[in-house]
Amino acid sequence: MKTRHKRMAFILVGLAGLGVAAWLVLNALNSNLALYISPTDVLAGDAPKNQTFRLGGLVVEESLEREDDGLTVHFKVTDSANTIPVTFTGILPDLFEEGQGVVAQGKMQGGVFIASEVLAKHDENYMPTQVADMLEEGEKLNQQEQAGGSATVVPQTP
Amino acid sequence: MLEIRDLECVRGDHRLFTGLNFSLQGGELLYLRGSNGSGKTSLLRTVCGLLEPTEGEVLWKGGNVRSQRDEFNAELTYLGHLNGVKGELTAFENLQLGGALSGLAVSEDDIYHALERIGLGGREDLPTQVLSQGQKRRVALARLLLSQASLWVLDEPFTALDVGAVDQLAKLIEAHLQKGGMVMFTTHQAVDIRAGAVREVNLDALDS
Amino acid sequence: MSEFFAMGGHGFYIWVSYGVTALFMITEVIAVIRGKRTVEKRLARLARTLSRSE
Amino acid sequence: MSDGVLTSGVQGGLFAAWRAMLVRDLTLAMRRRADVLTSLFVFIIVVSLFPLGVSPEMSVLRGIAPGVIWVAALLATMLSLGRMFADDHQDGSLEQMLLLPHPLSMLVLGKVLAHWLVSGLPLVLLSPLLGMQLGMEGEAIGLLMVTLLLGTPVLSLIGATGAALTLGVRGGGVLVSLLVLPLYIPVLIIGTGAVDAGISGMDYEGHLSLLGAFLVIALLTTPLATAAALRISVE
Amino acid sequence: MALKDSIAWYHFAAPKNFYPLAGKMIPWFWGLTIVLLLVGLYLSFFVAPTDYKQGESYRIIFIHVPAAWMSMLIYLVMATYAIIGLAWKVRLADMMASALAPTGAMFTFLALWTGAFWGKPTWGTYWVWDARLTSELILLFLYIGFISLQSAIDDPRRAAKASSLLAIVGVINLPIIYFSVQWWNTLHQGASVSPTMAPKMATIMLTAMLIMTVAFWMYTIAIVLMRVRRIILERERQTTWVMELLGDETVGEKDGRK
Repeated sequence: MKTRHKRMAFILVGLAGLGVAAWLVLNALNSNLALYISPTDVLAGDAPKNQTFRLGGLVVEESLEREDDGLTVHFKVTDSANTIPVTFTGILPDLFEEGQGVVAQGKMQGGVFIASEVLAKHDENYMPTQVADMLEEGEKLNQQEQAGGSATVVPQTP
Repeated sequence: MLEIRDLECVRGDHRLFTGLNFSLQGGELLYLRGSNGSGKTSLLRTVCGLLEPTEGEVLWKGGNVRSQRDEFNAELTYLGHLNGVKGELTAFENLQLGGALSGLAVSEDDIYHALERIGLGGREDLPTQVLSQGQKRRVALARLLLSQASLWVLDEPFTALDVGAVDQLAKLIEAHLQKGGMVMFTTHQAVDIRAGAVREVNLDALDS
Repeated sequence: MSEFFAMGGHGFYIWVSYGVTALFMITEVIAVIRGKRTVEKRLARLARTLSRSE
Repeated sequence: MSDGVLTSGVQGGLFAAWRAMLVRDLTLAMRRRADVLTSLFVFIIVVSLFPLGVSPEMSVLRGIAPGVIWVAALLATMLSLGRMFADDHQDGSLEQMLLLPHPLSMLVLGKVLAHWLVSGLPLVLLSPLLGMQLGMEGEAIGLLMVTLLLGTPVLSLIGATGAALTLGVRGGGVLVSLLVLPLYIPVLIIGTGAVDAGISGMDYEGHLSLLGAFLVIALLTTPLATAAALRISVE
Repeated sequence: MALKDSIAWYHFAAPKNFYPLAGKMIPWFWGLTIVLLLVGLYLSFFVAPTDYKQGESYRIIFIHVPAAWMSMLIYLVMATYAIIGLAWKVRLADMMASALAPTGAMFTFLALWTGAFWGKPTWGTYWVWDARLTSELILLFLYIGFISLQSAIDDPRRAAKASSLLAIVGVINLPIIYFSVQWWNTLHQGASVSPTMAPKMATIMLTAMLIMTVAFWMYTIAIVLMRVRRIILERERQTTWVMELLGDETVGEKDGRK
């Protein structure tokens, strides 16, 4: 084989390999390689049974209940399609709030997720408190208008 | 065939030589001289392409050896300070595998014959680690007998050899030169090699 | 003033972060200056001995 | 100019050289069995120590089994990296290897294959035994073997680059672990992740295809990097 | 014009010519660093308002994100110098690569450290093994590996080559760090600033963060130039220009004492 032919062969093999690698990576990205599992996946049976795993999603508004001992809390986690109730005993992180992202580690027990650790997940938005308040006001106005029957308002995605 | 152009070699902080020029044609012997540390080994390794020259280039048939390694290596045999002989393998295995690796068609008979000629008859099947220093060197030299390369680069090939073996190697080099091969070598021993054209490069004589 | 340093209760985390960052950067600067000075001194001594021997 | 007489050229092809390299390294490994067995024993001993050190309770062991076996495989591989090129470097065979009329990266691939056959494949074959020792079940053991089968060649390939970079370097043994470890971490995470996912009845296809991707990428890139590192090491 | 430029590059690629140039540039970059740091810190603590969600603890972002960006940028630049050094045998490129590594390692460590001290009050944990954090930790190991390999090999030429090769192999980690928050769901937030989207930060917060980033950048250039001057002296110590330079300095010193 001439050097040029050899080089061509190497390049071809390299390109083919890159193609295979890219295909495999894309294939992997579509499936589960995540830090946490969403409620929908849990209910669909895509979560480990009798084993600890991480559940992630948003805390449902007005779902937080504290027991009298002050440590045990109940709340619900949603991915806007499905919801799972969670029980946790311990100190919640400061950023834990209704409507906020959360990642809980624990096990499913009879339809309830018993968490041993709860971490707060925040998003990439940063703004001053006043601006946030104003936005919230605006949203409320929007909702009122919507209730009033205005068809032009586009609903805000969460 | 082989041409050295403006070669410079630096090891660590030390510039061994610079502005080195010479060429070598078929049938010519190059005797490389110089005191300890003058850069003989470095020069030989640079010619082989093991060391990258800091300046200048080594040309083989007009092209830089570093850009046509496979073609150049097919015509090169290098014998360094280290024998490149595996102690766990027998002399026979060493040569057989060495031949297969360099893509030579050598038969078992060729190998036995070469070992016989180099004075290792009867020891072909011993692991080379039980052989003496000189015998190990002979195993490495047996490669020259099997080699079909046109350029031999030999770094102190006569060390650890007895008088008989030195003679034999000298004859081997003479035969190779007569066939139109090229040899570059360095030695501290006085050896009598009759060759058509002997060139001498003295590294001490260069100003660095 | 103390309110500023308290940082709404998170003062510890904020000041440790900023403190360690400052510490590392300052240490790096000192280390580099010192390193260069040592090298200069060593090489200057070398230069002196060489010029003397010439 | 009697060019023709001498330059009869290379007759055997690259494949012959490749096979010779493989045969050579396998023969050497057979003649030096003690070295090979050492890393295998390390693998077995590390895994066997866990029931003694952590807890003999099967439910506990079953949970950590994939991780333990993977970590042990990683350590055993790391232990065997030193001898991949060191002997050849010392006795001058490496120089001769660099002067062969074939692409060095291809020869490296042959050497890595030999290394894997000697120190990676036995780990794969032994893993079911150790898995059972830690209370793993049939299907999980199968999955463990598959991940090791895909993963250990990656360890050998990356390890070859690390070993070549640290040839003839002071404290090379420790250094090679330091260089190789960061690149081993993803393999370890995905390898154990796949088995864990399988045990808990989840989809592990993504993990396996990612391991496959690692293998392909390593096959494409590490021989080149290793060859370059070997050339640097003899300078 | 192009020819003139290339000649200038060629000229300053020689350590002998680069050494005085770097010496002249260093004070300017220190000046920029100090001014930008002061402005950036003032904006960070006194102008940027409290975040609607995280309160005051978000102020760690003003050093965390710049440090993380620098950790990746420095690696990229280091690998580029490594390629230049290997392919074109430019000695200065090798020296720049080895001068960049310690600062890169420092910023990687700082990104991890400040991240941990930000994660505790917000997430509720110092550390979690998600893709972003793990890949950044691997980056730190790569920097340490580069530095160790270089210092373990005695011959500077060989050391530069081997560590350059390692740096190039490690580049594969950079896209993994950068895209990890998109590819996998992580505890780490997504990117607030990205080339393709409008920033998801209030303008004043963004301004403070960008000024701090530029300040870190200037700091990096200043400290790396200082370090590379030391490396140039060390590696060129046998040359006459270094001898003359230092010989003159010692003469000056003696005169001063008299």
